[in-house]
Amino acid sequence: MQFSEYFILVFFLFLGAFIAACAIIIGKLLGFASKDTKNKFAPYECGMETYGNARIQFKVGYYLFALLFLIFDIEVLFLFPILTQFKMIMAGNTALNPVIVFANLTIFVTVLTFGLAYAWKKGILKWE
Amino acid sequence: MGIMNAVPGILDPIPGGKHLVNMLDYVTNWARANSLWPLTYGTSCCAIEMMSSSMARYDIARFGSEVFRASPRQADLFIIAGTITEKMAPALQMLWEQIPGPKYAIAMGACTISGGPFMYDNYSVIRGANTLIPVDVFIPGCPPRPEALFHGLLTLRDKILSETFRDPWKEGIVIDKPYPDRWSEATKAWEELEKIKDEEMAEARLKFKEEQPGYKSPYKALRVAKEVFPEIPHQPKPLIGLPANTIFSIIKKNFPSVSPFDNDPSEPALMARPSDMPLDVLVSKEEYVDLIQFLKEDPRTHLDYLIDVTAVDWIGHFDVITQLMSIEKGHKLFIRLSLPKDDSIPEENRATSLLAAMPSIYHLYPAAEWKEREVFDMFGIHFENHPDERRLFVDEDFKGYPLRKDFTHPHILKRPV
Amino acid sequence: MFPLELTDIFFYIVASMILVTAIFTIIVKNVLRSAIFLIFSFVATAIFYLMLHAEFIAIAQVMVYAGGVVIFVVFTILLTSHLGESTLAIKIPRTFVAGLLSVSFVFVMWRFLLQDLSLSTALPAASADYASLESIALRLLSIESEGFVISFELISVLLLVTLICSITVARKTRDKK
Amino acid sequence: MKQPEIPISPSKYIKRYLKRCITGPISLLMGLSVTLRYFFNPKRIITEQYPENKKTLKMHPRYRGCLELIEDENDENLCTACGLCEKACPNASINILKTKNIAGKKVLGQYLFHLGSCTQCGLCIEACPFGAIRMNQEFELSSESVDSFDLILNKKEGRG
Amino acid sequence: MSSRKLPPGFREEVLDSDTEEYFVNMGPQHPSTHGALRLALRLDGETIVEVVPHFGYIHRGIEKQAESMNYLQYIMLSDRQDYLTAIQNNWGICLAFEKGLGIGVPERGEFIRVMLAELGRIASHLVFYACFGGDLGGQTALLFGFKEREMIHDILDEVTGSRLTTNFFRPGGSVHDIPDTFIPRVTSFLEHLEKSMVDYERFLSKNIIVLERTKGIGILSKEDAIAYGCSGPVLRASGVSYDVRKNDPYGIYDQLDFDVPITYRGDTYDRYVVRIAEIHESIKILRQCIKLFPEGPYRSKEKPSIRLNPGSYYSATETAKGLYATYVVAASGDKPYRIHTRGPSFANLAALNNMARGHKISDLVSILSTIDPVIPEIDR
Amino acid sequence: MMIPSVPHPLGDWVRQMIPIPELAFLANALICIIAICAVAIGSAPILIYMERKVCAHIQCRLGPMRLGYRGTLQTIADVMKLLFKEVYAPSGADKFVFYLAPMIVLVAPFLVLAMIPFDHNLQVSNLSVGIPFVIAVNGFGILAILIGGWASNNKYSLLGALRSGAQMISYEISFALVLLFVVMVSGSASLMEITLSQSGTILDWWIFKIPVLGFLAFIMFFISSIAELNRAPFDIAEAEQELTGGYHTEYNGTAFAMFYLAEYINLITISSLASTCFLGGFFPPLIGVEAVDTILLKVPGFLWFAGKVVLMIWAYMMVRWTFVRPRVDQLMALEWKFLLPFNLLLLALGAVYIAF
Repeated sequence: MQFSEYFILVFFLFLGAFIAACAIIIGKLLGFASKDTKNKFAPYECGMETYGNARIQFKVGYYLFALLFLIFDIEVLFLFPILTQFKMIMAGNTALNPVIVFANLTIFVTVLTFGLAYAWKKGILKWE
Repeated sequence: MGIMNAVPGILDPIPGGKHLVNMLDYVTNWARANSLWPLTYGTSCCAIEMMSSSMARYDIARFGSEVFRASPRQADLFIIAGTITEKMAPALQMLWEQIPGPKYAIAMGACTISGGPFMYDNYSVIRGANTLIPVDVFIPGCPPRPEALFHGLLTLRDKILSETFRDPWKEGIVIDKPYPDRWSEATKAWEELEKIKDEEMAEARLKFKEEQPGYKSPYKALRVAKEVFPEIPHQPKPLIGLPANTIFSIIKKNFPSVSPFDNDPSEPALMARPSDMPLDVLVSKEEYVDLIQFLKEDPRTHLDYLIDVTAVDWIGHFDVITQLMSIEKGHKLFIRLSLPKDDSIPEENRATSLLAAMPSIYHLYPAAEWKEREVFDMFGIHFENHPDERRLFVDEDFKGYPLRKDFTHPHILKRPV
Repeated sequence: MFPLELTDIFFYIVASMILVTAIFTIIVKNVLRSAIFLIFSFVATAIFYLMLHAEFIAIAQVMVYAGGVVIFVVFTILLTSHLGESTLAIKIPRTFVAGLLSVSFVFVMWRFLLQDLSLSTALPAASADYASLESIALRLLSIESEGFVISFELISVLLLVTLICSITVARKTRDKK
Repeated sequence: MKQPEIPISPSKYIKRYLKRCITGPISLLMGLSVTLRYFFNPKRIITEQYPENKKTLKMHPRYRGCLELIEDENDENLCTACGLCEKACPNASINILKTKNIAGKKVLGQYLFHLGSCTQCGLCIEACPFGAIRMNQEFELSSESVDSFDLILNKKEGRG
Repeated sequence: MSSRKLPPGFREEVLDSDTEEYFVNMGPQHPSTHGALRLALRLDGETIVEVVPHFGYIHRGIEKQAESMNYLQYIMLSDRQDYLTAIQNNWGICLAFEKGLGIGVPERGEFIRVMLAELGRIASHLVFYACFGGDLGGQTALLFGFKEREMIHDILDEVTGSRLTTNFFRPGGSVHDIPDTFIPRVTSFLEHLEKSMVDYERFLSKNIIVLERTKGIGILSKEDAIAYGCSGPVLRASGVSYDVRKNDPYGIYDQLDFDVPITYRGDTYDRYVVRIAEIHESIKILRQCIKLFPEGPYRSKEKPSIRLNPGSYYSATETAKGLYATYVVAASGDKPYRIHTRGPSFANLAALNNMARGHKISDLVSILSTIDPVIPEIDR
Repeated sequence: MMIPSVPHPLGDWVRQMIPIPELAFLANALICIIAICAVAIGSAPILIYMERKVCAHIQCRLGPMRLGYRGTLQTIADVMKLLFKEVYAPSGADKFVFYLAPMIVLVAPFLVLAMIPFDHNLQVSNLSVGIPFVIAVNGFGILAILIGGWASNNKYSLLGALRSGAQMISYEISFALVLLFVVMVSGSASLMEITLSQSGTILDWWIFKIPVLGFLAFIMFFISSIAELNRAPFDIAEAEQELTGGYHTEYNGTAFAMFYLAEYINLITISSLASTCFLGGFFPPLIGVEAVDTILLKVPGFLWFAGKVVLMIWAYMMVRWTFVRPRVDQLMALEWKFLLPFNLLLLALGAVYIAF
């Protein structure tokens, strides 16, 4: 069954986390602690005391890139199943018409490329 | 607290456990001693030699220590490279505390052992890093060669290899005693010894004198013949830009009260001034800014470049010297302002209070901002209209102004010779 | 009759994982932590999809939700304010309404789904490879009646609209400066 | 200060963009060619292996290491305890402890040298009129304690 | 917004921004602040709004200490100001003392000085190359720069007896004559350096990432450069041709043929270009010196104790960083009444805020590395 | 019913020996886990040693020399020392998230490693959706860096985390698009089938098979994978010269070691992916001459695979130690203005190539 292919991956899903957890616990146990002082736990900022909160608000520009990523991520996701079959379709091994498929795909990609070009032109792709 | 510290207690009673502990000892120490990741910390000359030692020629990577970590959280070894000042000390201690254990420190160079060249007559340098943090290995030298640093690393390695679980690594205790004045201590101790020796020897010497009344030592120290060199007089370079008398006549025309400082104002005397000694004019406080503005804007002088603003404390008054230059023409002019000290301040506060005030020329030369701050910081001269008058080099709560002649500071140790 | 097959045990483990992480997502007060629990929940859901042989949906779940949306959410949390560290103030009336809603939702679920016991033994409506990569690809492009070619093209338009909207919003904030 | 960007025409933008696409990779390959040449040429390695090359490692004759008294085979030194080096030293690293010999003459008792504060400037050697001191080629001086840096350089009292 | 208390040093200016400004420390322990410099940054996102340097973390009171030392001993302290160009600092100090003593230097002594100083300049610029590459993120450039520098320091080690803190020049000449091996060693070194410089320039100068990172970054206009009192390569990169060796010659620089490299844009890349060109000029000077190297005494008559005639003396030299001026006030006795040195880094760093404003943190690092400051020289 | 597909003699042998399928499955799973752990954790110190030696030789020096033969034991000592280092979280940190980040960072590399076909019958799990799975799982790495940087309560960490978050999500697009190109030309998303589609001579590898386009795709993959790996020259997340340590500034001891480990396992996985997708996987570089080919075929496939992986890793190292680091905005511009349009163009050209 196909399922078993994935089932072993579940083990691997936890493998990395398990190894890291073990390592941290080993480190906690074996480590030779130095004296606990206030400065020891202070955030490191080149040996100076920090000014203000470390968790600061950032620019909205970062957020836009996350959105762009999401959009293209979805595009990639939709292209994946189609492109796996692309060779077959073009060879005419399926029920689909190669020309229509090609046209469809072209429209799909072109629309998104247009979006990218629009963003570029509007100067949004500049990181600030 | 790691469980490893409890290992000997658990394993020792078991037969053969001691060997196991020894083995563990060896393995942990081996790992620690051979994988020392230093913190990138360097303040002065020694830092350059520390960098050199990590470069191709010497290559600290051979010891596995090329992994210089910028964050103390991942470092093991604190190479204190360079002078530590009182302002730096808290930061240094903080960095040391932030290094997770087991951690080691190497004091590199004379400054970190004893203050080195800045040991005596100095108000700001910490005499020895081991007054701040526990130091494992000291490397003398100013700065030590990269090879010397490696020798220090090897010394540290031997020290780490000799650690055991029974006597585990622990954060050393800071020696809470400043670096002693070793010179004076040794002299004092020697004098006492001499006294005893004199007493003991008195008889023998008397006897010796009686036995050989006309004794003369057969030994005569020979002076080393020094090479003889010819006497060569100083030859000033040819003059650049406007000559002193021309500049002075330009000034004189507009500001009649200005006079040359250490020269008589007559033309031949000004002409005779050595060409490499710029004209030095004395100006009153009221005319100071106007004169500088005039000289900056006048196309003949065009003194557009501020070399420096500095001061001299002549016990009774301050001299503030503004050194100006013309970039295109090349002539220089020193403008001297004699500031009398404010006598209204009571004697006990004089050392810690501002004694004079003068106008700032920040609006004419942005470069003056920090230079005037330096004069403020070192002499306690207030600059009117200065945008940001804070202490520049010393701490905000530092008492006194170091470059005044009457400055005293509890930290200063007088040079005994 | 308690299922004893390994698959079933596995199913219950995953289901409880989803439940627990989902609950944690809600009750944890730190927003960033709830985002992390949300990821666990998404991943566990993806395992569910795999168990249903819907590999593509599972991949989509991980790629878009766990890898995309949650990172987007984490970014938003980090960027917008101090939300990341301050705790959310929970207002009583709102909690009350939310509780009421969830209780009624559970009731409806129980009433309409679990009442019909035949559901648990019902055969899946779709064929075995209905959700496989190949069949999805072919149906996405098919212009037949069960094809989704129009929706497929609409997606690209939808994404474009999203893009343009976000650009407009971003430009507005930039122009304001 | 960051200069405001001058807007340029699209055609110029595209031209510049394409130019960068071509020149950029070429310049990167040039850099890569340097590292590749260095990587495949072990002759360029200049590393000195310090603790292993101790035997061949020689400092230059003028190298200023640790101060030492010039002594003959009988451990007799040339120092007359005149104290000029002491005065010349910028930070009192030299401590000449004088004593009286049996004839009552002032001679060198101990030549105490504080290595921990020595800056190896060499002023003491220039100051010495008798050529009694020099700086040796020693550089392996590190130690675990500060006290070991107080060196007594002479083995015997001074002559005279 | 403006009622908020700012950390010391920042100017009150309300920024019209929808995001929050925040303050980050760089230094005193930071890999790219070149020592114990502390920069307090005011950031808006990653963009720098204001940079406030804080000094004094390596303030060692050299000027105060000088008042209780004699003149010769002070030369030792000048090594420790700008330790990368220690030999040039020695020269600057000695020039001022020579004026006060009224003595000169024989020709051979002048040639020794020029040659060692130019070697020191190359060494300092190689450190700049190394740090510049390193600060841009290319660790290999860091190692490359130091590789050739080691050879220079080996030569200096042989001549002066110390690698870094040379303490070699004295009023009237130098401590020793040069050893016989010096000239052949320098000759072969120059050949080697020229070959290596081809590689090193190929490695960084045309690299597109370096160009993108440095061109148009940290522009310092000609007017600002003069107003802030910048000197050395920083000033020359902004289009001002001022080099003390040319415009106010000392030593035998007026007899030597060399050019002052100068560029006009004043950005980070230009400062890099100027320094690389200066290495080539120094090679040219060294070649001439080897050709002209005279026989004769290497120093003038030694005085038993150095006492300057009362008065004030000023000398200016061009170290690798720029205008290094010494101002000595002598009263009676063998100790200076006051010595003040004008370090080039201090003035050059004053322009940092002007250059870095509006750029990113990464640019600040590269701007700082092209100012090439040495902090002990600033703090003294 | 539940038997892991370990198409390997060992797996079959285990299945024969243990009659209960569930137990056989678990035994096989255990074997897989041990094997992958050995590959991943065992090769990390070797790679670190290699990295140190490669960079040393570029920089005209020797690198580690004193521990073992030419410093071979150096990284072992480093690992052991890190085990004995103290682990602590700074006071302002969110401890749960702080320690969770190093756990999450290791999830992705191990999962991807399970998909890599090391040889004909050396693959833990052969998924039909292999490539999308790799892309999906890669997102966890970003997440770990983001939350790790946030949890540290340090300004440098947060800056580094946000930078690297933005960088990695951006480059993930072109990373995915290049892999999409491979999927398109090979007609399958399974890593094993992609490898098998390259059987034949060296000219059948995807890097050469499609003239020019294949090579361009490989270069694109190389660039975007460097960014995905967060390695120099695209290591703006760490950027020692600017942010001291970036997102892992506050991490110490073993927690820090996990980030380090993940970096090197990621290096292996990405290099494996490159050799699988472009360099013919475990196939030897046959040149069509029979005399040579028979010799080449005698070498086991996994050795060829390892050789290709090492070659790729060496290339990554050469690049790392050669170039300087672009600024963060230039990095983003490179992705959005250069790589992404070119990738889309590449995809279109590839489609045309296949269609006609």
